[in-house]
Amino acid sequence: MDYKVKLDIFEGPLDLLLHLIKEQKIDIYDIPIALITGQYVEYLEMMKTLNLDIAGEFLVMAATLTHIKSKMLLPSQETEDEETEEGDPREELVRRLLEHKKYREAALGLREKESYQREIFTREKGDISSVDDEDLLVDVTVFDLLNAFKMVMKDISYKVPYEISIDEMSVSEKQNYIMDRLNEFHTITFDSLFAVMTHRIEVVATFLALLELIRLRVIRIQQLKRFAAIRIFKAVEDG
Amino acid sequence: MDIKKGKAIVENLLLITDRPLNLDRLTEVFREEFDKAALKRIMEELISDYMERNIRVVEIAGGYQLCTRYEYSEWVKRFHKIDRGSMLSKAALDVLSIIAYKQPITKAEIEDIRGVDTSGVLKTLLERSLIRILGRKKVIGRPMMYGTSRKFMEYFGLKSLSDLPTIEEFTEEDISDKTGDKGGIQTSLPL
Amino acid sequence: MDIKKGKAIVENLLLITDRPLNLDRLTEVFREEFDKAALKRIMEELISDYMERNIRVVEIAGGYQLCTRYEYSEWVKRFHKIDRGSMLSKAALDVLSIIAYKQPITKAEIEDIRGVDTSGVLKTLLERSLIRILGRKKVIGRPMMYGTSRKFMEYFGLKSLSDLPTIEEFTEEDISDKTGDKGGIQTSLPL
Repeated sequence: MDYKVKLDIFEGPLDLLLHLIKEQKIDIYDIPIALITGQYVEYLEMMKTLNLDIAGEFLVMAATLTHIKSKMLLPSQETEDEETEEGDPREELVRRLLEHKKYREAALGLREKESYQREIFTREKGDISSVDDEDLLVDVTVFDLLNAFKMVMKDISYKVPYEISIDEMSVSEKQNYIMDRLNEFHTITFDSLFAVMTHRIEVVATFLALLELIRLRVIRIQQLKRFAAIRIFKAVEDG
Repeated sequence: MDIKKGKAIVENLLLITDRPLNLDRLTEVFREEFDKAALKRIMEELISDYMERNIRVVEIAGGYQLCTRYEYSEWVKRFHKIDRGSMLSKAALDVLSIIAYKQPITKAEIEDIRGVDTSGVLKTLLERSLIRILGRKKVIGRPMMYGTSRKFMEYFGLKSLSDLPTIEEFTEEDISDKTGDKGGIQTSLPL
Repeated sequence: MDIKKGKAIVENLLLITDRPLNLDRLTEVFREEFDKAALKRIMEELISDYMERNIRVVEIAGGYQLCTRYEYSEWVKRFHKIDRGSMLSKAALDVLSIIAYKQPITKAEIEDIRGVDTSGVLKTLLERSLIRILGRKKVIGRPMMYGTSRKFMEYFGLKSLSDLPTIEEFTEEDISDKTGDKGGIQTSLPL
């Protein structure tokens, strides 16, 4: 199970905090920490009520806010010296908020460019299938493949590992599995190959099977279009 | 060869290529005829010649390309029933902008700024070839460092990375002129 | 819509398609604006407008298409040659990845892995300086051993060879802690 807050508006705790600060027209350099903490926790409660998974980062931030609040409540040091040493407990949070806000705004700038650029078109790429096989330009390199695999492994790290040996889940068995699916569907995406898998050994075996099939030139790996998913095809179409 | 003929040839080359045509490649083609500086002038003239035309020449992703005019986009879409796929998610844009301005940058550094896990987003961005792996950082664990790709520039219509929208920088003094005790706030506090 | 705007839109459509654009298709797009006869007139005007330009609009295969001018064909061919050469073929990539991961390696060993002759590809890779000869192997026939070059690293944006994502690395970090069964998977890596 992917463990992530699926709220469209708040991508993370910093986003939520920035939202609260903006909504309350609060000076980011002088955050009333008790107020903000209260509202932040309220939001988390709301998420719980809505039965949303609350990602760990939100809870960490709640703890951070509570901690800052308690530090602020401590009787302040009287001498100038000690205050300098102690600093404002909010400082690090403010730094992170500003940093986050900066890239937030940059992202908005990119969004504008994206919207404009989507209305601009250039010449089509020639139909790849009509290109002579020797000249075939593949977009997918072995490096792309390894990167894609690494991402699959990262995803799967959330899942409960089973104690299974490589013998049971042999590479050749996975080769047969891939070929079976290709016989059925003509083409499959790289991701879909791993989507149903729950343990690492199985993923590794499948990836090795994939590499083996590429080596044997039984399958080919391509992107048909820019931005398209990595796709697996049989090297030679039958019938 | 005179500039006029050079321009004419470049127009023909722009027509047949489907990727931005860069000056280095042009310099290779025109070896004996024009050097890089001359070709840059030719490209600039061509861009300005095309101002009056119904299609455009643009500088993008370190190269030049013929493209449609914004005002006709409705018709182009109608003609082609083009589906550009969905726009990038908010999360993807956030991560992209951090990478764009801070490259090379590791996943941990990105997450430090965003405050959330970014594995899924990085995967999507790699799949769409908007970012690429630049190498490994020489720190413990040797994490991958990410940067933007040429496709990133094409996607956003940027000439080069310096074409990125400028962002407002803040200084440490803005936050506080006191040297703070950073120990007060940590990310691993128990609830 | 006036003829002028119609022509401008058609120019944009001609630009993005690489196949001949036929009148029926255009009639569909311009449904409410122009009928087939009007569009035919537009196309004829466009062809004559382009007479003065450096590229052409031609009627071909029952449709219309932008194309290069005959007198520049030498330059187009020259460009194509350079352009083609700038991308690696699938075969070249295969061989390159084998060399990257297994260097130093002989031609016979590469062919053993790929199952096909690689003379042509090796020649191309050497010409493009992506690989280099590391020496000769001390076996019968003393065959050349190949390895990747500095240009290889530039081409793929690698800082050093240790930046290559390796399969060993995936297997180690991803399964060692869970199963302790490293050797079982690493035995016969196809790369």
